[in-house]
Amino acid sequence: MSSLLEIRGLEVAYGASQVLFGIDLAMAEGEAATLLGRNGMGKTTTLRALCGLEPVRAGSIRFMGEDITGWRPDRIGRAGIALVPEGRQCFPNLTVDEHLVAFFANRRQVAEPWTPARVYALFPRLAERRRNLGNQLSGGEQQMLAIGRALVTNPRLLVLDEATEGLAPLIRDEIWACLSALRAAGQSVLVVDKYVEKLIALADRHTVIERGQVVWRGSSAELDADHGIWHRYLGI
Amino acid sequence: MTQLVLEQALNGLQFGLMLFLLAAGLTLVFGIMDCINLAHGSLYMVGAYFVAAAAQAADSFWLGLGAGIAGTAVLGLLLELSLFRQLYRRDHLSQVLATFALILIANESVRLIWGPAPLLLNPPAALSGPVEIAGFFYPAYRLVIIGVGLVVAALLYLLVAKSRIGMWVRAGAANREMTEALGINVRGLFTAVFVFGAALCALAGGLLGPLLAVQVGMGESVLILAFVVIIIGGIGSIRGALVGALIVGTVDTLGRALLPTLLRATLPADAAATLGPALASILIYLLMAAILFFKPQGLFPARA
Amino acid sequence: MADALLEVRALSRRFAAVDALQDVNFSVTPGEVHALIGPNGAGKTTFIHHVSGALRPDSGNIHFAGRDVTRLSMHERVRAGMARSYQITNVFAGQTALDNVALAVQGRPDAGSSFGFWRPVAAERRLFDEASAFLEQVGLGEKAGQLAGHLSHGEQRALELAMALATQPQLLLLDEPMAGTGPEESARMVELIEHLARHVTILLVEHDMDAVFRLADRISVLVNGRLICTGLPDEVRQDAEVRRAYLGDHL
Amino acid sequence: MAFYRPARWQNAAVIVSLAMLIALPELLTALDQSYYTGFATRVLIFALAASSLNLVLGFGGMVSLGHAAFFGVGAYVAAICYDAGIHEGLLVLPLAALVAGLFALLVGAISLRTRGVYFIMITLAFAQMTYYLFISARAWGGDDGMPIYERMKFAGLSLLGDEALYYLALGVLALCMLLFARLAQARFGRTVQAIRENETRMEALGYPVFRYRLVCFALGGAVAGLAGALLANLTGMASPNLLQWTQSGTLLVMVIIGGVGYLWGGLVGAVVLLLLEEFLLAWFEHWHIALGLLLIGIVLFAPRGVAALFGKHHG
Amino acid sequence: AGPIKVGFVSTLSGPGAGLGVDIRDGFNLGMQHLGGKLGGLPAEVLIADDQQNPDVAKQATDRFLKRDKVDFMTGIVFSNIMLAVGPAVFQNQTFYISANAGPSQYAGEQCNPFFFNVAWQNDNLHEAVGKVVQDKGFKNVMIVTPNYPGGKDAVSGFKRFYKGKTEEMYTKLGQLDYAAELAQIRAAKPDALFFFLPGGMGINFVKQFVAAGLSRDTQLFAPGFSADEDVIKAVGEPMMGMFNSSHWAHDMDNAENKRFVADFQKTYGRLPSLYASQGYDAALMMDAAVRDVKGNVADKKALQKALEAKRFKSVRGEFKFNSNHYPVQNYYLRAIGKDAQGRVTNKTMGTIFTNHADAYAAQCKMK
Ligand SMILES: Nc1ncnc2c1ncn2[C@@H]1O[C@H](COP(=O)(O)OP(=O)(O)OP(=O)(O)O)[C@@H](O)[C@H]1O
Ligand SMILES: Nc1ncnc2c1ncn2[C@@H]1O[C@H](COP(=O)(O)OP(=O)(O)OP(=O)(O)O)[C@@H](O)[C@H]1O
Ligand SMILES: [Mg+2]
Ligand SMILES: [Mg+2]
Repeated sequence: MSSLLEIRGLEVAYGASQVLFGIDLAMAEGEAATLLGRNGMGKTTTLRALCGLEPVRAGSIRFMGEDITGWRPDRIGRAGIALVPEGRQCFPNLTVDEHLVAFFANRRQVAEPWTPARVYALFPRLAERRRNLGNQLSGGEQQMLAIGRALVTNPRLLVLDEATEGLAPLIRDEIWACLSALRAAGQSVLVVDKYVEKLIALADRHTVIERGQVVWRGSSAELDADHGIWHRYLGI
Repeated sequence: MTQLVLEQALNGLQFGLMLFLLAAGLTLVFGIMDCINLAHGSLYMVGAYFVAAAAQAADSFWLGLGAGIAGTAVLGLLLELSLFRQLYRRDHLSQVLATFALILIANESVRLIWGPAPLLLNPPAALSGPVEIAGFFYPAYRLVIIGVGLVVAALLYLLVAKSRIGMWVRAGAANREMTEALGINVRGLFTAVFVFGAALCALAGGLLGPLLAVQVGMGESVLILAFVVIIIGGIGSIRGALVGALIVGTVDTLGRALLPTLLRATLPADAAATLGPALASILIYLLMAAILFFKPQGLFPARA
Repeated sequence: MADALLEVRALSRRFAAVDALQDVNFSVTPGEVHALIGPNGAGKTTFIHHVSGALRPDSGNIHFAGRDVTRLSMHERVRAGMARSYQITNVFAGQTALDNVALAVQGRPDAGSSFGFWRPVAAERRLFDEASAFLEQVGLGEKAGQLAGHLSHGEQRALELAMALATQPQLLLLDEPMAGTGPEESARMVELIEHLARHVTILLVEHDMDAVFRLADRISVLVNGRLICTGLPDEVRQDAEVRRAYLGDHL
Repeated sequence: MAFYRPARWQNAAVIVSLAMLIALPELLTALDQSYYTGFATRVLIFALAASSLNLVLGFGGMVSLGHAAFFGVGAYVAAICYDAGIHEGLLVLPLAALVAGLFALLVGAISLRTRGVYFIMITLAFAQMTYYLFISARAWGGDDGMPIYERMKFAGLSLLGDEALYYLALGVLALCMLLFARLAQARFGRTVQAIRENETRMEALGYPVFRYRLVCFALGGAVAGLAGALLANLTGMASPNLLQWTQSGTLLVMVIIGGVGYLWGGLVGAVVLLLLEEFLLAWFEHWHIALGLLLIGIVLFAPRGVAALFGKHHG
Repeated sequence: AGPIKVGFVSTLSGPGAGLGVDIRDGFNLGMQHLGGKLGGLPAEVLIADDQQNPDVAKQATDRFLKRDKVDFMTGIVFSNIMLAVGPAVFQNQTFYISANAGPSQYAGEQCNPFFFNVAWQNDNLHEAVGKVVQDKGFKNVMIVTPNYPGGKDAVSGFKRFYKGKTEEMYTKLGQLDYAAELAQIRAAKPDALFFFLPGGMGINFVKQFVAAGLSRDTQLFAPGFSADEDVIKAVGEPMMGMFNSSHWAHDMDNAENKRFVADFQKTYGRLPSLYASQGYDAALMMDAAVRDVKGNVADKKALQKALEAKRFKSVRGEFKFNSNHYPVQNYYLRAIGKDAQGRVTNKTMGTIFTNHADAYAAQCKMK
């Protein structure tokens, strides 16, 4: 198993207030990993730093064996990391169709790439709204679009930050099913979400952070077995 | 009479397309990248000066036009790299201040280099006279402007609304961070758009120079008109800029042509003589205020 | 139902090609917590927008506390006793928590006119005393002096509630108050809403079914702009159509 | 941005500056530089105009590019009054403020339906209309403007000497600044500041947002009118140039230089810009280049304005 | 006493800058010819830009009057600016030698002992055109001018000497495009057209007029400044054949003018315009008067007498001052054509008025 992602001693600060104090995280190609923790513990910050959206104060990030620390976000994006951001961030001035057409890319020459058509097949609701602008969608529709937009870049690593937020139960199930399918097809994913049971079923490895530090790390079986961790670090 | 109406309609079209040429670059930078560029008019002025100077040196209008456009594009590149790059992220007020400053600098520099007197820029001899169409004469050069305006409109529409580059630019304008995270080099893209906008300015300046005066301060009066156009059309919409330009062109032309006569028929001669021209000169502003009153986002709001 | 607090009759709204709301009849009785659920894009937020006055219907009308408010603007409806929280957190980030709530208090009709040009607000004790009380009520008493932008997500949602409460509404419109909160904070939010429900009527939009079934007295289900059923939680849970369209195997 | 709260040292600073300003004309006369009394009066008047724009822009969040219209209308009211034989400042000044304020009310009522750049442009459009109307209005001198051959009186006292007008301008400015300072911390000021930050939220708290913005806009217009009337008396004329969009731009530049939303922003900006103009001009024929570079420097290195360098926003 | 100080306020930036710069350069050339002295005394010229803004002009004037305590003021191009600064200058009892602006107010009721105009009264050039158009027998004349008082003054000046049928067309001040007007002109088929469109407006108008093919049927007339060397430089060949009126021309045959034109070209690399000639004359006029009072510029009465006496040789030949301190002089007809070297330039065709005064002098009761 080759190493896909390796984060070492990551520290990030917003101005004077430091948020991450040395996060370590590693993923192998084809793996699904999660990042868990309560509100405000630094999950989003970790993902943003990974995508080059926050400057790294200390530590390093290696992706596909290359040191990508300090790269500009677009370069990281082209290297194969795609983000489904917290809060969806659809473009208000692009139609649904344009969201998918504009960012479609198959840089790795995948045999069966994600195309706009495939995304529409996954979320028929989006197909019905293809002429709507990004801000003319319901919250849930925006979430679907954000996932679709990341998929059409055909990334090596798909990063999802609270991608099920605001989705109806049925759709949420669909997303989980879709992630499992992606996973089965060999797509590497890094997920932040609050539905721990679902994550245990989906992912191989879990990292729990608390106040910007890793406090627990282990496999799905270990996490499933120890509900003390759930209670202590996740407030469940 | 029909001939006069026809000619005035053609004039409206021509004035509208001329405004469109000016507004086109502005829509790109202002409407799409959301950067208020008051110095747009200055680029237009500098473009016209470059074209005029080059045309004089080369003794050919077309060579001058090419060289002037290239020169303005280079200037645009330098400006973008040194200043505008910092401005995109700032609020509108900072943009207003910085580009207002650019106007001051540009006007003064042009005066320093070329002196205060207007520069000579004549159309190519072949186009300098009128041509006959359907029994009446119309300046050939104005027909060229109509043609170029239509071509630029079509190209821009395809580029912005239909091409992936256009989508990236719009996405980058709305949410730069996210666009970058999706693998698009927004910085480079914006530079390219700005340079393109500057080249459009020079095209407009070079083409309009033979019709209008190439002089210091030519940018400001035009700038306001261009703003009016894109505001009426709805900021960020190429279609809106075109429609807005045509509306302004037509209304202004017809207003000037008809209002005095109309008022003379209805009002006492004295009142008509003062009111007519006064009304005609504020007509487009009235129009803009009225349109914004009913459609506060312009006719074709790009972002509903 | 003559004694309904909110009564919506035959409300319809179309966005270009989308029928966001079609002939919706809906009522909220005083004192209840009425949940509105439905798939994404069903029109829930749109519905809330119409009730609160942010959008105008194509047809239909809205009665509130016995009065036709269809033509009233948002602030007039607030003054009539409606308050809302937003699906996306919407507080004054640069102001302290206390100032946020004080603004809400100041906006109330009984707090006097806001066309005061001379007397500093800081001197108005009453405003701040009352604001503090509302902060206490949502458990933010300690954070009064903090900038709202520096509060955690869950705290901001609570602050938002405090602001809504400070307008002393008869009806509180809550659009996804649990969105983006972790399990712990969700639980706290549920408790808070439960507590508030004793004083004020609530219309709740939420995708968190645990919360909905715990809080709601009645539930309505909106699908594709149509209201497909209204009833007690158990009835809704059993409804085959609701299961197919929305709940799936949940619960 | 937080609500405006004055810094602690501010009161002391204000008293010291006021004392210095009161002594200034004496000092200038002693130095045989009485020309600068007129110049200082100008600075005070522009400080007033810029501060009135700062009320609209900094506190109300309305970026108006047509503020010069109200400034100019105030000047014309003064000139028309002179023409009509009304020479009493106690009458002229309130009248100028009233007319300019009412005009602003009208413009605001239409413009405030729009937002953002559309608002910038519609205010500009109204200013342009006013400009063209005054240019073609023969009765009011058209392009030549309207002269005021003799300054108004104030409470029966002559303002003929530059000093008298200076003190009048200083008094009006001080009163207006006091009003603004109080207003910024009073209910109205807080309301408009909150609206600046988040309009829909205020609407959802039951505030009739439109009304507050309109009143703020009209108040700004009225004070600008006051400044215009003073300026007309200083220069001895009302000219359509006062209504030109570049004049609005200059006022805007003053506010931005000084610091948007800082009580003293407009004032500081006016002082800085006019001093620069006065002294750069003397040194360098092409001083616009220097000024332009300086402004760009401010944008890049002191984006929140000069006032921000001295005072903190959060009290 | 210190040097003789001259405050020169003019439009040196913005669209009207060309005019102010010409006046300045003419004035400076005059000073150079005088060896930097006025009346044999050392002199200092202070220059300020009014940005074509009356308010700015007023400030600059105040500075010169009160801070620098100048003995003469000059330079202003535009009447509205002159009217703005006039009162302050006169109140200060400083002599203003206008090198261009000639408002009717100062020619008539508001004439002032401290105001001298060494150029022309605003209406004069329009009157001259009206006379030519009348004399040449045109019957159907169109007038194009911006909708502002200056424009309306031009119309009345023109009509003072042209008695035939006219149609007036008012445009927006600062208008760029004249297509609509041109279409109407084409429809109206006038045999002559007189336009008063200062600055860039005039340039645009002429270019578009010729491009529209109207010059074949309609003869163009303009006041001299709309057809001067600066305008010709910007428009070029299309200007050919246009008639205009002026009190000066660069080909005028007198020694002073020959020296002036030659040196101006040598120093500044361009042909002088009538503005330059007026600036030059202003310098000569100050020099002669200072010499006359033997440097005692504090004696205002004597200085006024000396100025009125006009003891200098103007580049435009003979002229004298009227009771209102405006010139009584000849006005010439010029036509634009190619000169011997093939340059497009003005050529003097004849005299329109001899010893022509303005229409307002009668209303002037000079104190
Ligand atoms: N732009 C910012 N400026 C200052 N502090 C910030 C900023 N963004 C986040 N923070 C702070 O950093 C900490 C970590 O935030 P982060 O968003 O990474 O948390 P999270 O684990 O993703 O939480 P959640 O579950 O609520 O999304 C929080 O305390 C937050 O208040
Ligand atoms: N301004 C608009 N223009 C066009 N369509 C719109 C607009 N606003 C909303 N819609 C459409 O109306 C439908 C209802 O949207 P709404 O936001 O009310 O859904 P919702 O029930 O709140 O969904 P969610 O649970 O995902 O938030 C959606 O399909 C959306 O695409
Ligand atoms: Mg997060
Ligand atoms: Mg919703």
